[in-house]
Amino acid sequence: MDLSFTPEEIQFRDEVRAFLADALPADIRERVRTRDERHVREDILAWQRILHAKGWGASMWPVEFGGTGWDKTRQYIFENECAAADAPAQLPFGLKMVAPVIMRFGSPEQQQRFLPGIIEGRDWWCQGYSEPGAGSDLASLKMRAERDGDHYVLNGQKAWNTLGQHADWIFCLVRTDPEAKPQKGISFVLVDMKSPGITVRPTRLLDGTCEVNEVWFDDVRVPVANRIGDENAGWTYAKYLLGHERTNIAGIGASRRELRRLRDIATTPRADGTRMIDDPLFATRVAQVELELRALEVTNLRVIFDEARNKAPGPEASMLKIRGTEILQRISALQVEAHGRDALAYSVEGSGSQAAAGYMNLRKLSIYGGSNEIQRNIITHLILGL
Amino acid sequence: MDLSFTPEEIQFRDEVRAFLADALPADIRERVRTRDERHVREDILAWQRILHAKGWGASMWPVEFGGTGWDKTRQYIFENECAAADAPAQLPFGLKMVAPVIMRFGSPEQQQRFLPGIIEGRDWWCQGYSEPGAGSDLASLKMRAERDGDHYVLNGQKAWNTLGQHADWIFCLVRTDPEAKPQKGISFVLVDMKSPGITVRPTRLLDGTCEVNEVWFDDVRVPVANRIGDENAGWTYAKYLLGHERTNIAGIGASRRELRRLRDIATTPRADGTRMIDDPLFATRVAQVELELRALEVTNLRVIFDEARNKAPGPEASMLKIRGTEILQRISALQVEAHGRDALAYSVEGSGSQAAAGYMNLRKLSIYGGSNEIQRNIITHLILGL
Amino acid sequence: MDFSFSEEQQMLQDMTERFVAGRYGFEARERIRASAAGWSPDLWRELGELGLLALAVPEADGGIDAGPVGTMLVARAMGAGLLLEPFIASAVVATTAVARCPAGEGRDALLAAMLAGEQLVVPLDEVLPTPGTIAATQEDTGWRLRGRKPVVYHAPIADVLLVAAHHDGRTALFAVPRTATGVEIESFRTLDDAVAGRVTLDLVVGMDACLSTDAGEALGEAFDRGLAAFCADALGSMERALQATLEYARSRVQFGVPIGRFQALQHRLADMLVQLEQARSMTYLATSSLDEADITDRRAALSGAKALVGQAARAIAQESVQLHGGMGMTDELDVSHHFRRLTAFELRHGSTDAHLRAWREHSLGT
Amino acid sequence: MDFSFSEEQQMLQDMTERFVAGRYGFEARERIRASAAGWSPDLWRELGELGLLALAVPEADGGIDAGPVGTMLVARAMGAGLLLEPFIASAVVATTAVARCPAGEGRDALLAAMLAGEQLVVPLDEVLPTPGTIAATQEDTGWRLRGRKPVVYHAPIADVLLVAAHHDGRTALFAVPRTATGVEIESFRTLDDAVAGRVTLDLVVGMDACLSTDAGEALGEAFDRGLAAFCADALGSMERALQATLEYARSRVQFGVPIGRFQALQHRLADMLVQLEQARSMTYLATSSLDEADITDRRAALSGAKALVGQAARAIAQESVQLHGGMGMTDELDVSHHFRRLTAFELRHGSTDAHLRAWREHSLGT
Repeated sequence: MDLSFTPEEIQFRDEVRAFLADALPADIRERVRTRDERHVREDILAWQRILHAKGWGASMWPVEFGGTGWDKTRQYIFENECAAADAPAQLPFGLKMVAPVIMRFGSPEQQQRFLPGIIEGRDWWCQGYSEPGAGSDLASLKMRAERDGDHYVLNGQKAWNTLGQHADWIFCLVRTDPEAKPQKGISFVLVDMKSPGITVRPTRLLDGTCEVNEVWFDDVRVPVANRIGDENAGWTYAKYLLGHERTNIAGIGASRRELRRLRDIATTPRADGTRMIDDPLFATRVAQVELELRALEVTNLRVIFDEARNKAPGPEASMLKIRGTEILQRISALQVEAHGRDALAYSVEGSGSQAAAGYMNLRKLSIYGGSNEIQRNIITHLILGL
Repeated sequence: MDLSFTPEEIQFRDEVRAFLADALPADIRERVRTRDERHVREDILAWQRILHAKGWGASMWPVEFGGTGWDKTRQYIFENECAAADAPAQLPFGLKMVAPVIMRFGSPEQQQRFLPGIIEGRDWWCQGYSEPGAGSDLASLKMRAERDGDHYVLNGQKAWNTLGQHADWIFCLVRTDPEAKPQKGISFVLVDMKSPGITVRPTRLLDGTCEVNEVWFDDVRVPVANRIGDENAGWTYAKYLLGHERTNIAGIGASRRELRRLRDIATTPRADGTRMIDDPLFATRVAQVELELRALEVTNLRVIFDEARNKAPGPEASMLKIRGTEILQRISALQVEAHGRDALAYSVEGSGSQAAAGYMNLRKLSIYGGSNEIQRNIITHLILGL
Repeated sequence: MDFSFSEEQQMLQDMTERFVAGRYGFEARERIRASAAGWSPDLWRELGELGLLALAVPEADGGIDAGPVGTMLVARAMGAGLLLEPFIASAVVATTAVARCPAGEGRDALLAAMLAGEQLVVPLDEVLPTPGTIAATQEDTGWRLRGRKPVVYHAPIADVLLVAAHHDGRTALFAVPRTATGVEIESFRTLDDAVAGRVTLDLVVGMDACLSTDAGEALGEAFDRGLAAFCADALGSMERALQATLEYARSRVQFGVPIGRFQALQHRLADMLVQLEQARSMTYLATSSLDEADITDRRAALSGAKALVGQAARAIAQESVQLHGGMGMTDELDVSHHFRRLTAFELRHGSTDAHLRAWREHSLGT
Repeated sequence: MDFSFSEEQQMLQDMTERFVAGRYGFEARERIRASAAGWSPDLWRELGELGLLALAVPEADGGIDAGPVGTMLVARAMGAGLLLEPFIASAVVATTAVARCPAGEGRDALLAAMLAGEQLVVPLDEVLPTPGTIAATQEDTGWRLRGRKPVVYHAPIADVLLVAAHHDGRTALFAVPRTATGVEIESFRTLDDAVAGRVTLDLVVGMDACLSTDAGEALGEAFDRGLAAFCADALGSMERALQATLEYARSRVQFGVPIGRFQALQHRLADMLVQLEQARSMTYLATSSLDEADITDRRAALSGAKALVGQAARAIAQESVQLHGGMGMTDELDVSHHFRRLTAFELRHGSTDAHLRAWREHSLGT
């Protein structure tokens, strides 16, 4: 048993840090730090291009598709260093969701057509899984796709579409056989967002932002060639995708970054000269969450180690999701507490309002990507065997 | 809205306090205070006789049966003052469980025969509800009672029989019709503990004490005249009993007493001269539980007020059970923390070991009398309507 | 012991609930929220006509003196209705403070205008201010007021700011027109959608602007009443958040059944109810304590209530959103607005931690 | 990064688990617990024969130097088996402390006897003692030792007490025969069924009883190793408590189904698992930290582990009993014995709060 990284891994980490210090544009870093989303599409794609130029565009892809071929440990180091350095999060919908499906189940033509746009930072993808009536219970989705010659004709509605307002492509689960049992009649198709009949309607959120959308499909024609794999076999691909979505699910890097921010706030003297950190109750809450984060780092490394030996991501990722999101949510609540009344000034640009925005926005963490209740069901059934 | 007691109620409370100061024997009080259970039968019955002599033997009974006829508020004041003064808790199995059933469903003969022994402190009753396989799911009980002329012949086993080792009588739920649906074939019978064929086997508990027993019935003959109400209608009486069991379920008096004890421990200087109460983390936990107790007192009064107007004890008692037991359990855990290492010295007589004994023993609070999980089910179904 | 409400109290509650139902539905509120002003002066006048702005004022001063319980019921209904108007700041805190200042022409006229809804008077503070935040110095022509308050709810829409300022170890109270030269207000919206401002004062006001040179007690009383009403506001908000969550749990179907049938969610809803009822009890206790003569006991009850209600507010707000799933994250349902109101609750009128500490010091002396 | 165990480590674990399974079943343990001695000297010798008492000692001193990880695996298996014998006190803390004292006839002979299981040596302390608790003063014929320790695990069954005593600002270490005149031990059982005693010392020991006049570092090292092993012991106990609860949930039928089918209980069991795995991670971290040169970082990892494992221990102990219902309250199942062991865990080797404070001070500097 050895918890430390190897000298090679430490060298790699230092290389990543040096690269981040050098290559991450200051203005992008500043906008990420201040939650300024006005240029989110440009920033994310620009950063993707910078990474791609370095050969690091897809840390989780195999070399044959242009990925780095890194092992899980290096992926972990890379993602957490990026997050800690306020780099924009790489868009997961292309890189981590649809790409693994295309690599595994797509035709060579599909692979050549779609993968380069993702890694090179040209195409913005979004997800078309959830529907208003099908969230946790994904298999109850209703969006129809009727065959018409070489095309499917799509009608229906997708919901909780994150950042789809910027998207070039959307991958959709659609119902191609309405007679079949829920999980049997589903297909997996790739849809050009410029197709006639698509309407994107932003949903205003709790924190006032518009991060997710409803996407309406009204007789949208999609070439059958854009279907992945077999007709009505989409559920298999969907589950494969959901398994890959769960990489770096603990969000250690983001929590480290926010914890650092929390400590900055709490150690800055307030108007009356006192510091939050000198309140033992508050300091203990900060120390407690830092302790749990430290434990989760080790837990995360344990899961990575086991996955590397067993090859497949297991249900242990559910533990990382639950505790990782709880920790980040608690840090964000502590940031609000540390600001006190200043956090009320919401429409004022400043750290107080940023903390409040973060607190409200991050309530999503325990809801999306498989709610924490669903994760507990997974643990119950797949680990505890109940 | 007026949260204070009336001048008459305050006068009554002072009268109870004066009586307790005067009439509660010092040795009994001391044994209650130190959790010394060696004379538990004598102490409880002696105290019952003292109360009865004062006319206060049954605070919750109507006057016609020798009770005080007090309203719910006076009952509340009385019980909490007694608990706070380290009086022995009156045995609930006779007074609060079987007596209401006898008064409501028993024959005049049964009332004359059984009630005086309860209120006068002569008869010790215990409960024969639970069985090893029928705890939360009481209706699945199995103990058989077969008719043989003027008698029932009982065979089977009861569990979680509290203090039955001292008992003169036991009230039992028995299955008189094994063919009927679970809740239909049950009868309610009163059994003399001296009957041949009864074996009481104590169960050693978590804290090393023997507070509960298994009671085995081997061809025990019980006169049919000892059956309450109709044959096979026992489930109705059982539910009536369970409704009455829930009086003073919040245990405010006990929590107040233990909180006082906690404060005594925490404000006593330790060997090194420091006091636990000067640790802000610990002090805040004490203050927090005291705050919740204060809120629960008001909640309890609200429930009493509503019950007085609606007559029947409602599902709100489940809230009192959940929060009341959580609070008392937390206070007991804080007592252990306040003693620190001294609480480890378990077989030594002293406050440290008493705190540890209390902590372990009181884990039962959230399990018995309808586990807190069952209480949440009740709230879900009867209050929230889910 | 009596937990019933008098006919008059019940009437006040019904009236407020009718007002909320009739004037403050989701769409109506959204329009007010989206408006440039961020509140409705029309509805404010209507509240004045209903007498709701005169609740906290003695009858001798033209008020209706509804007492702590009446105010509690009104505030609860307004919290349930997510009112954006400055009811507690103006009609509880400011009226109480002004009414307790020595009678005089300026004070009497101001009070009358407040009750009628003609003058919106808003205090700079929600708790007794730390000495020195705003300093008052007497000059030949009047008083010089200097200082700064970073977050003042409703300041940009007030006609008059109620300024507590220290001089010679005492707290004096001033009525300062918002538009006076030397009053600067940087306006913003708060996280719960109120209009608020950063207020900087540097001006000389006339002698008649001073309502009292020794207003410490009057202000203490005003903030106490405001705090109790604020708890009631949160209580109403929590009630609605729980109710909305229960309705959602009954209607939202996943895996073929309403999610309210999943026991893990049921037990969490049961715990929310317990927390709500505990918060209700402390709100009742805080309200009752306002008639308590012993100021130490009163402040303990109020601090205890603020702390416990704050804890319940956080838990219920978080769980309500969580159990709504994605829908809880949108601003299309009441629940997210209650989340924000309850989040703000913890930060206003003294934080949860500050009040828990005050309760602890009262209870344990350490 | 490598979370696998070496073949030697795996062998140690298997050996200990076989020992527990063969010698320490529920009935066997009950007999030992009920015995007057409260432990089994026979099994202790057997542990010596297996080499398990020599784990923490360098090979040069006749030990097998299994390293922190080996010790962790053995301690975990012993916690799972609810061992009553003084493994950590004697075979981790005492051996480490003695082994780090200057070589010499007395120290060498004592160590050899300890490894063989012939002499049971038990330290008075579990953390570095506050100066002055036991005072040492040099006299003509030897050292006078005076002081008192209220709760010393295993003291009544020890052959030799390892006494840390202060003199001239330093900590000296003494080997004191338990039966020496001037050693008084009031014997009792602890809440987790160990034999313990209140120790009062007032005697003069010979010069040769002093193992080191400056043992602060050796003791610190010993207590650090003891603390890491103690976390591992709790980890084993928690694993078994959770496992027992899962088995109970699968087999116990209420309302026609196993209670493990009730979702509210399922989610609580899932949370228990998460806590267990977090505790495991911190135990690994604490164990690794023993090879950490920087003593501040090491102590932080150890304190963090003790605090987090303590929190998990309480939660898992309480939930295990609760989910067992009435059966959890009896001493007829393992679960109540794990409850007691885990309750004791929080109180020993420094409390959860004390270690959380130490972690906080290291992490935040406040």
